[in-house]
Amino acid sequence: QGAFVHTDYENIVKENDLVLVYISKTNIRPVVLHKEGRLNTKYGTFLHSEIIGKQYGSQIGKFLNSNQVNRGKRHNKKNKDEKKEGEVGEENNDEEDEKKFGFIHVLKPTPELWTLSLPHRTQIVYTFDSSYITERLQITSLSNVIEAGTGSGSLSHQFSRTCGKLFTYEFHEVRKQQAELEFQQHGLLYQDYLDGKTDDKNVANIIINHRDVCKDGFLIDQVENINADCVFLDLPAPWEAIPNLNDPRVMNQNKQVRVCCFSPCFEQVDKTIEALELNGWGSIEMVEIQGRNFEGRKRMVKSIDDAIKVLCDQKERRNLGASNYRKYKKVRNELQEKDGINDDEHDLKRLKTNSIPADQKFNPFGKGMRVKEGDEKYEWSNVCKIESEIKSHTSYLTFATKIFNITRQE
Amino acid sequence: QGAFVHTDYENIVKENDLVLVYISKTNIRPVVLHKEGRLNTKYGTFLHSEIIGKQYGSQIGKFLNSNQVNRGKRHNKKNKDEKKEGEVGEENNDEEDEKKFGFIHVLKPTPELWTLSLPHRTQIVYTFDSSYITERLQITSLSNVIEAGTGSGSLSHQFSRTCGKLFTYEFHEVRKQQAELEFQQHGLLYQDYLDGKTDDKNVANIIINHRDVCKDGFLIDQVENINADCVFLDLPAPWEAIPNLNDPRVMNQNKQVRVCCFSPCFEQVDKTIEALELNGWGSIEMVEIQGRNFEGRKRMVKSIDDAIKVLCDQKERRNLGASNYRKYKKVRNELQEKDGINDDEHDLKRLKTNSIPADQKFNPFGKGMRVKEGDEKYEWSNVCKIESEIKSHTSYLTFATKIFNITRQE
Amino acid sequence: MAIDPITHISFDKYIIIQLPNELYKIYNTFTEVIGLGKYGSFYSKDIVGYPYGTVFDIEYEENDTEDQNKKQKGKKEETPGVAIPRKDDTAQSLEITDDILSNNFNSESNRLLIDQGSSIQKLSNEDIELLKEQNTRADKLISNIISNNGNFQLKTKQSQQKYLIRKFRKFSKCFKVERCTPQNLLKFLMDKNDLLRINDISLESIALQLNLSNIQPNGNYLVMDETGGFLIYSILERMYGGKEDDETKNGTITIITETEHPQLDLLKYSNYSDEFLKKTIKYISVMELLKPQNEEFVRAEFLRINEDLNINELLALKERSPLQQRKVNWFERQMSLIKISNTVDYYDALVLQTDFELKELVDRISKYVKPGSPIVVFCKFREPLLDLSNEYLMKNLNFLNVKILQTSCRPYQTKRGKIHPLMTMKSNGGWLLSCIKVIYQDINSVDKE
Amino acid sequence: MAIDPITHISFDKYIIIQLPNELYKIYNTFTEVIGLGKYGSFYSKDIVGYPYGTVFDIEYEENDTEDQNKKQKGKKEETPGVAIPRKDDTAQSLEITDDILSNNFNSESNRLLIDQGSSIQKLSNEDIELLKEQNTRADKLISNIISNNGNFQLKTKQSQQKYLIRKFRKFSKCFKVERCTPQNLLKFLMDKNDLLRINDISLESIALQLNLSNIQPNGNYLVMDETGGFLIYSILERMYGGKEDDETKNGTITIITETEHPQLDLLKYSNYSDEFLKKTIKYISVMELLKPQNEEFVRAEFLRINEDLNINELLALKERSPLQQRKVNWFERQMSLIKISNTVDYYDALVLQTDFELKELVDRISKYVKPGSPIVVFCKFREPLLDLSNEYLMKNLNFLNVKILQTSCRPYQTKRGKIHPLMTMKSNGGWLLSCIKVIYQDINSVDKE
Repeated sequence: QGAFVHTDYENIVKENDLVLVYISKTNIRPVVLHKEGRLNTKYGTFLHSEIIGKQYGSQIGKFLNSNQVNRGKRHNKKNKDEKKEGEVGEENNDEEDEKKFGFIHVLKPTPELWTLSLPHRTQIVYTFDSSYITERLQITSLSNVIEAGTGSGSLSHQFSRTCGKLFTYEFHEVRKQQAELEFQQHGLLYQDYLDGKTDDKNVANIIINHRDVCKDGFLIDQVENINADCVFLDLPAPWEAIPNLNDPRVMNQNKQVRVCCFSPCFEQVDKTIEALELNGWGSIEMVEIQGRNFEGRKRMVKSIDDAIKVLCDQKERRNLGASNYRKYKKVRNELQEKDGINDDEHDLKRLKTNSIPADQKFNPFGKGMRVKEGDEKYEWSNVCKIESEIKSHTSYLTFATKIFNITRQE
Repeated sequence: QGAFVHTDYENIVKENDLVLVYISKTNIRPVVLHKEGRLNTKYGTFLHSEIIGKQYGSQIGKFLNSNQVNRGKRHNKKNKDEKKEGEVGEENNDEEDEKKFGFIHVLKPTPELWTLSLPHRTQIVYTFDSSYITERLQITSLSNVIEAGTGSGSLSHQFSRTCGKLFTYEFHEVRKQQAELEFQQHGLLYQDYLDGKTDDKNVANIIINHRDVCKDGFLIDQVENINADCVFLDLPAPWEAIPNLNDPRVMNQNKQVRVCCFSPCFEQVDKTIEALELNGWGSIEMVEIQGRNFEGRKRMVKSIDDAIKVLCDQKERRNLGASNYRKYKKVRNELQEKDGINDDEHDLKRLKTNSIPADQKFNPFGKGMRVKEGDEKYEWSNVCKIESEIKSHTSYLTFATKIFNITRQE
Repeated sequence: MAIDPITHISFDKYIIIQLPNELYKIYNTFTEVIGLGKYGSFYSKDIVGYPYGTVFDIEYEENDTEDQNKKQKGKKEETPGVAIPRKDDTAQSLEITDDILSNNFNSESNRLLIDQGSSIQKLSNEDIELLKEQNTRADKLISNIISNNGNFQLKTKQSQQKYLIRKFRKFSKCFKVERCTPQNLLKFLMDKNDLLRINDISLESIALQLNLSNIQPNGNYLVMDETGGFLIYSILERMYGGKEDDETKNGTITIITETEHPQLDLLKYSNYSDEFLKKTIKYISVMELLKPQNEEFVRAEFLRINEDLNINELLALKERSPLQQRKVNWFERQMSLIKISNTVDYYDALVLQTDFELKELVDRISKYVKPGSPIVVFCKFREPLLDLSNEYLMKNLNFLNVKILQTSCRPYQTKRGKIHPLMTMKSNGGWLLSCIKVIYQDINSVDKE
Repeated sequence: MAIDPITHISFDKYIIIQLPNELYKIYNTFTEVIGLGKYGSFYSKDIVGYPYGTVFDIEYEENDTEDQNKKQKGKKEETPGVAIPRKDDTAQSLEITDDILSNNFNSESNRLLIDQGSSIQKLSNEDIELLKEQNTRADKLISNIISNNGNFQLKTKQSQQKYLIRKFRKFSKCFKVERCTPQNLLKFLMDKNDLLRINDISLESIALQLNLSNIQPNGNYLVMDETGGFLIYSILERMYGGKEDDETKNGTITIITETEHPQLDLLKYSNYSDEFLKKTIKYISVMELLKPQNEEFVRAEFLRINEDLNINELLALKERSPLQQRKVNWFERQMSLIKISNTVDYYDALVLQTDFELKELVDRISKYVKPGSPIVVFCKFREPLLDLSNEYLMKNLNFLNVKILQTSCRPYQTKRGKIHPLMTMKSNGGWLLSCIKVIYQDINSVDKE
């Protein structure tokens, strides 16, 4: 089992490491590497042994046979966003004979990449929100954090990286077990530190419990006093859990502590504020985070003069057409008097269409052709494109602070 | 009195026309032109007679004496955003002798420019919201529109331009009178059409009333049946006015009609939805409009190599400095033996600072100098700058539709 | 009372039908029978005469056993049902209402919920189809679904509702008829995932473009439209609102086209008559506008093509043969194009939606705009507008008040008790640049005081 | 119990004080008396030892008639009051509470309101000052204002509240003490209208930059900081949280500076000791990094400057004179700079906030980043990031997953009954670009299957 969070000098992928295999922007896959393992991707099958021993960040490439390329191509049509990644030499797609080069990258897991790799198990707290929550709750390596519920564990990973201890609660038993297993695989469970399986308590700092905190509060067997500085409540009814924070063994009593409630609906916010006020919390502020992803793209530069030229060209050809037609008729008559029509069919057809062939037309914008973005035959400008589906709302974030008991230190 | 809305072929400014004088982006002033009138601006005094007879859209410029320029300059420092407009030859500011050129533009009023020219009398519905409201209520030149309250009249102008008739209500008597006067000056009052003062009922289409529509409903003396298609409620408690729409003489009964309620607070939206549901409105949808203004700016392109050169330059000068210092000492000693120190003071100082004068330093980014944006001595790239104060919220817009009475036409 | 085609469903018009799954689709009342696929079918004539916005339920005659039989042979589409308007419901809402749901709800936690999938639903799909045919209204249908789903009470309120809405959309047979307005057309294109066709423009962006362009019933507008006619239709709607015969309104739209023949497919959904469109809309290609011919040249070309014809004689004729008329038309069109290409300082606004390089374009065509009037450019991307602003407009004293704008509408799930902004949105709706064309005064022509 | 300087107000620290007008200001407890201008003054020692976040009221001794006299001579600042902590209020809120307001409200329409201006307020400003001096707590003060304002009952609820809040801010004498965290420092700069100094970065943007950079207590980060130290402080806070002596945490920050001496003024507010900063933060100028000297050159230069000294002998000395030590320091610093400039593939993230041309910059310094690690660039504008993306990163196979991001926090007025987003906001908070440095595999080195 590889540690999830690691900043050691060595940057080599080892057996049993958990790595994230980057296949494309929307396809990042967590894999634990074994000598005999195989990884199937749309770019073909990669052996784990091809990955082990490489540096993290390495590209691992291979030439695919045409069959595999075809699969890749079909896939590309569905997912246009992915077309630039993972496949080089796309412009040669038509020549099926040549071997194509496909590749993956092997990456160290980070909480943010891990979040991207998750199938959307439950509502995930995304990095735009989670980074703000971390900053706004002023979570540092000294903070003891309470999180309820654990959910997909995505946010737990982010908290765990930054905080002292993380106490996370999940009322859904299956989800709790799933998350616990993951934390263990990622070397993040505090229990493993206690058991001596790992020696870095900065990393192994998660204590997870199966618990309905609304009914049963936050106290747990493992520690007498949680001494939490920060609380994050991602619950359907946070107002039911807020009074349970008043137990003096839950929150640090003699310092300013912070809470954040995460609720999608407005009415939940209203009830949350009510509960916070009733329970003596202050500086209550609700905010929304609006995050947007963009990517750089190319846009064809179309000159109006070229458009005029196209029209002039068409007009000329039309005028030409009228006289050509007479010529065509004459040629046809002559040919029909002979036998051998076939040889000249091409010429005939050309005359018949009353126009020059498409590839000889003045076509400055590649109309009717498949033009690859950035094709050097055309002029392009840089544009910034927003993601096609925008996450316009995740949840409202309600923050508050409290000092349970003001006493003076000397 | 000039008509506010005009699309006639002639484009000449006439006496008694209401014009908008564009002084800067944030200073647009409505003026009715009189032969003897004078207009004072920071660029000096313009005579109305200088404006009358010009084409709309004309720049009217004049050379200012230095005194006026100084005023202008002082003003510019306060309002940096305005610096590019209204004054040419800014780079020559230091030479006080030369006459400076200042100018204004004379524009035809449009509802949008009118909105920008308003001192913020009450909460103004801005163009981002108002354009969406117009589109979403599907207001066309056939629509009869109800607006309550009139407020600054900004939105009334926009509705009036587009709709058939506009029935607008204001419960604050002074505000009503103010708005009525403006509508009259702008040629928009329906009464003036009835009185034969104007013959274009597409333009003169506003009927304004002093009324608390929550208490007293929408019926008015002037017409028997309002026959409204669209309703816009900008009231503190729209839910009190919504039941009053049920009077069959208010809304068009046998077609789909639309309402929009404009409320800043969330709780108002909630009550509004409740009232709409109770009163049989459907397709209820609340939205927010987020509008942003940007302007094109220039950003200096700073090359990392230039920064390295600056540091190398400094280092060299420091190394040079050490030997220079010895030279300096020697020169000083020599000079002290003579009498005439003054003549060479400049040279001395130069040596004393251990460096070459500032203007001879390698200074690729104009450090410590006042660099004008876009100065040709430097390299610049284009950037898009958001307005410095963003209107992040105006109000929530709650839309709904209703058909009061479904009967079949044959 | 005659049918008012602007407010009421009439014959031979494009209409938009909103289905229970909330998708918008376009149909034409010219069609005798309108088929909504799994949502049923009905006769056009049944809906004609009712106001736009009416919701209809499709009901099948109870004694139509033949229909039952046919259905079992998989041919049910052949026998349309009867479209019954919901006359007593002023809200005319296709959404599932809280009344229907509230009786069946409890808000127990979903702790115990183990999703057993569709196996738990005792009512089979076939049963539901049967209920449907037996003239069961949607609300009854849903009650049935609820009481037959053993797992239903175990779900949270939210998942119950999601479940019901899903089922409702699948099985109910009702629809709402809307007028084919630009606003509804946009919804239709959005549902069709076809926003690329209109350059990804959003309702709020086109609304802002129309307002900034100061569109009025009597204005004359110069337009480039790369939205297949959507922009033109939106302008027309503000000017005329669907009414063709109001003599007090006589504005026009002049369209500059990239191709020889304008590509304005979407304009057909506007339901305006060809005659009206011909009168109101003028077309001119970029070539005809910017590389205009002069009259002599046209006369020469006329002579070249029609070697033996004198155009002046043709024009003087009181009666012309169809061929002669065609030739006269050709000549007159050329003349009108020349006239347009010479009309400087004429238009009340320049309204652009184009993917041409903008600096060059605006430089060439802004001369046609009346001084003091707006120029409003839409672009899907911001960068071309920034380029236009910084590299052309701001360097040129003929343009004032250059602004780049973005507007974005954020719709909410508007159900009391669970109000929140929609979780996802498509596209960003684009960007606008606006400025005013002005007349630059030569500094040397001004007296120094 | 000793004072924990991270959680509690201690001596000789920068602190942030929030005033009743909600503005944040920075003070230092080293000062004996802290003067808040019109909001009063107090002794630092009175607040030391209380937890950060505590609200204090300034009270003046009732029998201090001398103070009254002085006040009338306009010298009241000279006699500080006593800062009393609000011990029983867990909320520690400076805002005006609904309890105070609710008794005095009616929601009559404002129809009859004719604003008679300040003449209607029976209590004069002098009266209010007097009440203030007479040890009247803010809530009492406000009740007095209400009952003495004849027009108050005529106002709408909203204008009543606005009025009260205005008065409250003007006359109350209380303040809240906050730790000088990066978050509060940002609020302070915002209130000072000094965001330009930190490149207009918003809390949400710096938060996102920190997360994307995967900051951890033991990481080593390569940073360019044009925010005067704000970025560095934010990174330090995540890594160390103010604690200097945790041996399990030993990450470092290496700063590339534009000038010879780093400009990190804001770092002083972090309250970290110089010793700790020296240990944790390394500085290197762009020249030293990208135009490095080699060891021979440094030795040669050492010889040139100190003609008669042998550095090897100096280094071998067990005890050195201060001058000798300075010379050794200089030499060792040059050696460490050379070392840094040679450390490729080393740093766990490249974190950039700079206004240098980015393509060139990233091209030159990305070699120092460990493969597989993030590069995260902040910029006030989007265009330079787009340029970096399209004209460098996407053309280079050493960078993966190039994204341009924007995040924006929208705060609400969070008063139940009148909740809405704040009406105006300042600045847009900037843009981020993130990507991952990877190792490109030469296509020719791969076997064809």
